[in-house]
Amino acid sequence: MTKKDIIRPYGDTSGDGKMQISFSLPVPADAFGKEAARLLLKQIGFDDIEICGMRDLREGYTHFIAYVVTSAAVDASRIKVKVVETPVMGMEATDEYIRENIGHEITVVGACIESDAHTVGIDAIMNMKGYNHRYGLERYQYFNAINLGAQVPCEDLLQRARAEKADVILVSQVVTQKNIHIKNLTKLIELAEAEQLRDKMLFICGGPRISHELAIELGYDAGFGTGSYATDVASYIAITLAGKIVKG
Amino acid sequence: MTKKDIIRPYGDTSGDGKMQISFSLPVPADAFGKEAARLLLKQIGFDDIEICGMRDLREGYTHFIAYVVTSAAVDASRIKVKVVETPVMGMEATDEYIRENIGHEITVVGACIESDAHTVGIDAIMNMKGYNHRYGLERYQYFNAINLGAQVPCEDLLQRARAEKADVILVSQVVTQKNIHIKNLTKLIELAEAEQLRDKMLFICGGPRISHELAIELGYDAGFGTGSYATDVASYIAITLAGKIVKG
Amino acid sequence: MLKLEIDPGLKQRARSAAAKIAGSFNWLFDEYSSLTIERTVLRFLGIDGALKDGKPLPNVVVDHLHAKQALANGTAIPVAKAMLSGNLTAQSVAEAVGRGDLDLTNLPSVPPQEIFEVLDGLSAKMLKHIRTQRETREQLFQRFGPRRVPAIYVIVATGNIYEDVVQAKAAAAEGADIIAVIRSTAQSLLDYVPYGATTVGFGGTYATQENFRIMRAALDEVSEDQQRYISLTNYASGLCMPEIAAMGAMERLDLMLNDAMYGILFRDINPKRTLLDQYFSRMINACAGIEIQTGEDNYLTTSDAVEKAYTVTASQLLNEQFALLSGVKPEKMGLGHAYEIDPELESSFSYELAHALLTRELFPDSPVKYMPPTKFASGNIFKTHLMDAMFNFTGQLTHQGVQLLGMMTEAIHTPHLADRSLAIENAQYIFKAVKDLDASLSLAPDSFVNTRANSVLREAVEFLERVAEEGLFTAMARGEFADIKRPENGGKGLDGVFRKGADYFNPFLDKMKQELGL
Amino acid sequence: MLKLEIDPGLKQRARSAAAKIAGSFNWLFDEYSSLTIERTVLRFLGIDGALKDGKPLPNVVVDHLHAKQALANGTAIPVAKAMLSGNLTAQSVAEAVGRGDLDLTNLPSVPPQEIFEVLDGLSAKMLKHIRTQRETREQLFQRFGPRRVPAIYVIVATGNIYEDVVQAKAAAAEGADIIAVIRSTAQSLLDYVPYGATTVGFGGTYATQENFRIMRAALDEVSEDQQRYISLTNYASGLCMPEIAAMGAMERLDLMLNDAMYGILFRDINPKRTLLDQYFSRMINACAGIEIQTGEDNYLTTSDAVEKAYTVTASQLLNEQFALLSGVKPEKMGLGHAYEIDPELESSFSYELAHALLTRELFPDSPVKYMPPTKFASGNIFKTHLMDAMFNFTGQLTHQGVQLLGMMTEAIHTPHLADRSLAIENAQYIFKAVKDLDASLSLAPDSFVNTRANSVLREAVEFLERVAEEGLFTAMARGEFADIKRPENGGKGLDGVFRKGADYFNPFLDKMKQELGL
Ligand code: B12
Ligand code: B12
Ligand SMILES: Cc1ncc(COP(=O)(O)O)c(C=O)c1O
Ligand SMILES: Cc1ncc(COP(=O)(O)O)c(C=O)c1O
Repeated sequence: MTKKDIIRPYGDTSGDGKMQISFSLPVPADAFGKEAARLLLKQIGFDDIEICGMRDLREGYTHFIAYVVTSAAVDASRIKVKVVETPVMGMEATDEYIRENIGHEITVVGACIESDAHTVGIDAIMNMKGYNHRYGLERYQYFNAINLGAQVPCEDLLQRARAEKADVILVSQVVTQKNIHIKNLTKLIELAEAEQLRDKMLFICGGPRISHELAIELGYDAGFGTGSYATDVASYIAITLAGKIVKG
Repeated sequence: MTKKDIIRPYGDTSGDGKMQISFSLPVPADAFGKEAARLLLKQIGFDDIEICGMRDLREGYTHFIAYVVTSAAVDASRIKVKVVETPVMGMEATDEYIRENIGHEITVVGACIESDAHTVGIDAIMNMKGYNHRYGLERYQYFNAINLGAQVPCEDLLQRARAEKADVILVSQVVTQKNIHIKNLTKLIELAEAEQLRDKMLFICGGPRISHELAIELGYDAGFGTGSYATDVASYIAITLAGKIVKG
Repeated sequence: MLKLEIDPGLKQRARSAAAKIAGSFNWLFDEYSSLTIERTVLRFLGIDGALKDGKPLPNVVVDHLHAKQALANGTAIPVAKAMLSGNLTAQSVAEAVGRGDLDLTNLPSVPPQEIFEVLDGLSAKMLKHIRTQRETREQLFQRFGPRRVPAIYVIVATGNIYEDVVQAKAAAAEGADIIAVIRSTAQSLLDYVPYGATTVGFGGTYATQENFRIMRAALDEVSEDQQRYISLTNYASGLCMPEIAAMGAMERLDLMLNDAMYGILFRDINPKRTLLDQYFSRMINACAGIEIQTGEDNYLTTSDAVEKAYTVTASQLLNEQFALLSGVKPEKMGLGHAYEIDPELESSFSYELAHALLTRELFPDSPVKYMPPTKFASGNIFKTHLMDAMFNFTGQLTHQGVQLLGMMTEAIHTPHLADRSLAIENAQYIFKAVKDLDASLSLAPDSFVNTRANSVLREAVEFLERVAEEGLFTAMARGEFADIKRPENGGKGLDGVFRKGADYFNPFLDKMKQELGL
Repeated sequence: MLKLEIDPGLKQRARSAAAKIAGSFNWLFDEYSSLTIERTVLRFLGIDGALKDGKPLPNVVVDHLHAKQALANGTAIPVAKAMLSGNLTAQSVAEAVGRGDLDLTNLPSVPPQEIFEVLDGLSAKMLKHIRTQRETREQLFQRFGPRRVPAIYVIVATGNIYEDVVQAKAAAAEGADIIAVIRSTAQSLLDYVPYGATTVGFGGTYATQENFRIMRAALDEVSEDQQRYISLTNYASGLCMPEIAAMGAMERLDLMLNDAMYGILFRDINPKRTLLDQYFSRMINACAGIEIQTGEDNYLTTSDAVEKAYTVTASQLLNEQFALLSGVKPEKMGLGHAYEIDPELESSFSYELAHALLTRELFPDSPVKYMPPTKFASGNIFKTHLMDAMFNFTGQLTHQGVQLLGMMTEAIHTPHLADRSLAIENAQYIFKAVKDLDASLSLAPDSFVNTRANSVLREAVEFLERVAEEGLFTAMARGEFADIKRPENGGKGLDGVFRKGADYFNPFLDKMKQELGL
């Protein structure tokens, strides 16, 4: 393993391991509190602990700001990234691709499920207008995009998807407090399995805290995080569905 | 051990273990880089790793901002804080104390040693004017304060201290890059020992990264960090020297 | 001083178009009532608590009457009747209905005079309690001195009222003037108000009367410690606007989110239901001396802050007119706007300065509610902290009434204790740094800032005149507001609106109108 | 536009007092030279390199003559003589002296005409090189467009020139316009310039000619990538002012820290030595088209920014007059000031606005060098980041020339890669947000900001007139500057100042004076 393969944090000298940390503890803002903070960082395994900021948060809490050194290192050759691997095509190219390889419109039903009302993200992907100068799926010739909007119960989404004979289901989850997104996404997949819909459609989820990896883990086909565009999703759908046709 | 004795970071729920972290890695700002960052945090031992910020620093580096959960906890009953334990008196009280318990002027020689030119800190302690409405040692009736200023070689400081028959040496160290302060402070103590001066005077150091604990570790009698005032130092000196007279 | 030169003709046109729009709903306000209005009456009569399954007793009673199609004349009379017949308190009446022991449509007849006496007594008592709460607040402000301008407003949102208390007390000690307990996700859509102290919520803590009480008590305590009156706020909007307003009045909340149109546009609640409910709920706020706050910021979380700036102005003007109809005084109208400008926009600060000054110029007496950057907040906490600083700068420079502090973790999670503390530090530093800056500066009349403010107002006027022409409901149905189509008979809660019967009676409505001089 | 109304009489008095003070040193400038001036001559003649023990050859030669008390007439003549006698290059002469093989006081006589011819040739060649470097810079600015105002200036300070290069390139790619390689602690006090590429320094990297060359090459590369000319800067001040200025001229540095009085006040270097050295070093800067920057910020790192604001103004006026005497044009005078205000002070921003505008008003052509908060930077990186934002706001609003970006870790460590990047992000965001804000605003003449600026200028004038009266050296000896007493014959380096002999010759001084029209 060459030296380059070892990845360590960098402050101002290669491999110096410097990190910035801040956190609050239920301790007073005094020497005792500072020592508690130092011991905590030591217990985590940090060296060269420099607690440079200590702010009294009142009610018995104190905020600490520290610089520390970690001896942790990551072996670059062991990093396996699960990412959506299909190439990204523009709108016209995708439409063209679908015309040639699939030959009919793809029906996509999307929603923010359960308690989530954050529609901006899924609108960015689905609505005509799109996002950041990329049109949404509605604008594509070969997509029939049905956006059910906010707070759609999983049951309703699946029912509609069945009714529309959807090829793809798109789900958005933005709120993640207490891992509510995991619960909701899992519920949808379990229902889909129970209703024998899981294998009939692509299940795709998205949101700022969603990664492709997490999506796979939860039983989805793909996941899209912050900064995704309709082009990414449309290309993925087109190429993946075309692949299924070939295989099937 | 009661629950209260276990100290854990607090985000918005007791003991949730939340911490904020940022650091740079020699990786590109992409899925590979993000995964490297995640693995690094995992290796350190964090859970619920949420990498919320990724900033391209150019030249092959990327900056990550993350929130994580630590399972580390500190046992409050095991925290031992080394702090200066003498009570803090005002200027008049200290003078009065010295008059009664020591009976003569205390001579203090101070300096920023070696390469360090940051005099503001030691001036705050020694000069007439003081700092934040606390007068410096010069203003005390019972202190003869000799401030040698910036960049004083250790040899010169000790020579002057000997010449003045100093009771106390005050050293300031502000620059800490590459632990230069440790080197300089160690050099002074070793020279003092070689010259048999160590036991003849109190050795006190100070600076923003100095703690009493570090000072003790380096062989000093006391250390004063950020936010110290002349009152702290003067009280410590008076009470400690009075104690020595009693013992001696 | 930074002062805009605004075409007075435009101001005049703006107000008359808005007044025309708001003034066309007398038919609704006079002739209709809703389930939540009736539940409010019950709460005011003293009915509280819930069944084992969580269904609140006010809902039990109203649903009971509704199911029997006996709601047209309101709930006050049947409950009073039952009280008299059984020599019961209102609460025992409700409990009996809850147990299925009592049918309110099948009561022995009672002389109307007795009924009105009972109701007069109970309503006088409740209105006195509310007045006392208002006076207590006024005395506390008298004692501790007035709120700072802009006031420092922070949210707590742990989901657990007891955890919220810790965070609220800490925030108050650090300098917060107003604590908002954020509601659990989409409480707007619940057609009841949960009961009791709650410890589980998503993205916030349920608005319940007990939670209000717990937090008010905690803040009264800190107010003493800090020798500064710490205000409490929560949300009225949704399917229970008047009920929550009533709870706020009873528990001495000091401000309440109460937007005339939020429910319609952003929660798909039926337009008639929303306008009707806000009318009564704001009257309650007015009687209680509670400062209302409106939700113009919501327009900008989905639309562009420059392109759609006029929608904020238009909504402020409408909110003002609707509030006047409910007897809310201008100095209690916290009209909203927000620093939702794209940080990548050149001269973003100048745009915002123009918008912030326009609000102040149009509503000089309003304790304007100024919302922080949220849409462009990103996972880069350091950048978000700076955007919040620019927002704080604008708030102090233009003397907004209430500064809803931004959090550097806006894009990540509901605020941690330290996030809130850093937000307060941010505001305190900037407020102090630019304290009197305004006094040194003036605005060139042909400057970008002045020109921009005038053009936003012009767009708002043109928009409002168009809406006045076609009518608010038609305009909403066509998606003129926030690009969302809301048909008059669509949305949630329409079935909870009913036409009053000939003998309809709401003892509070009449008394409040009188008290407010309406 | 934000424009101060300053009493024109005060401006006039300020300039004449400063001119009187600076104008009284002709005796020093005309009749004296120093060790470092002579070493500069040698460097310009082509002598470079060092002995095994690190002693640079220019020092070897000068010390050799000095030891033999043969320096009065300068080093140029003896070296030229040795070249002619031995048919050697200047470098071989120095090497021979270094080996102890050559005694420059014991040379066969050579016709003076030949000597002057040799020196004329060598000096013409070097001045041509310097001119070419200047033209190269001008062409690059022509090609890539002018520097932004304020320019984004960041420091690198790893101690290792190669690590510095990585950080500098990253910073340039992110938007920095000027890279400063901070010097190793107290290089000011070295009476020689270290030789070669260096990788170990404390708090910074040694200023050496090779380090200059390495960094310039790296930045030339990024300039091409970015299609933006990235400037390089370093420090001249100290015991080697003219030598470092010469190295900067040869290696195309674009700016140099060069303060007329910094060495005296903040490094306890002898007053005569400092003034003499700065005179020649600034002439070199002027010929090379290098923008000088002065160190007024140093006054405020120890004194209060409000109380001692006038010392900044006074120093700017003096630095200007001294610079004019060395032929530096106003548009190359980066006079300094600093945002060192206490963040706890009420209206801190308004104070700073007054100070920043005053500098711009007094020196409208100066690419003012604006320093960030450092003294009140604390370990609370979030707060420091905000103070830096207010500093950036002021810089853009008042169009300062060069913005030395503050780092949120100012109180902790020399900047990490990410710290610098966040600082650039801070500046870029704020600069953009308030880009044209200035155009919308004006200042009330009786406002706090205007009044404050006038009163600072008045204090500065009174101070300078007092100093003009008693003389600069006397005033310094009495501690009038920065509260530090600096006697005329105290401090380091006085023994390196000598009176010129009758046959003294410095081929560069005369030619430069001519070129600069002095
Ligand atoms: C706008 C906004 C709102 C608006 C939403 C309006 C609307 N119609 O969507 C309103 C005001 C209604 C709102 C309300 C609430 N919000 Co909100 N809101 C935000 C805000 C400011 C921006 C979100 C946004 O629009 N981002 C822009 C879009 C374009 O980005 P995106 O969603 O990430 O989408 C992109 C990708 O993720 C991806 N993507 C997303 N979905 C999908 C789906 C598919 C299939 C694919 C392929 C891709 C994809 O593609 C998109 C384009 O690139 C964030 C804070 C922030 N700055 O992020 C808080 C935030 C998300 N809200 C939050 C909360 C808590 C709430 C409330 C619960 C608060 C309350 N108690 O009232 C309520 C309730 C909402 C609910 N029931 O869900 C929290 C969530 C905390 C957490 N992590 O759990 C945040 C982070 C704020 C905070 N710090 O507290 N909110
Ligand atoms: C002012 C300043 C300067 C001034 C110093 C002027 C002077 N006469 O002192 C000048 C401009 C000269 C300067 C120069 C340099 N500085 Co400087 N400077 C600072 C600055 C901005 C403030 C320090 C200060 O005055 N603090 C205020 C005093 C009151 O606090 P204090 O020192 O902590 O003292 C208190 C306590 O610590 C204690 N105390 C301190 N000493 C003692 C001694 C005793 C006996 C006792 C009892 C108590 C005590 O009591 C004091 C009162 O409470 C800091 C950044 C910052 N904001 O902290 C950088 C900083 C300290 N400087 C730094 C550097 C690198 C330099 C230079 C090396 C840069 C360069 N390459 O040129 C030079 C060289 C200086 C040298 N040779 O040492 C770094 C140090 C990095 C590190 N951790 O190693 C800092 C942190 C800036 C940075 N981020 O890069 N600097
Ligand atoms: C006016 C108004 N009411 C209510 C709310 C939130 O309540 P809910 O999420 O229950 O709709 C908001 C949130 O932005 C608001 O602006
Ligand atoms: C004008 C000037 N020269 C030089 C320096 C630093 O160089 P040194 O530390 O070697 O004195 C500074 C630092 O602030 C300065 O302001």
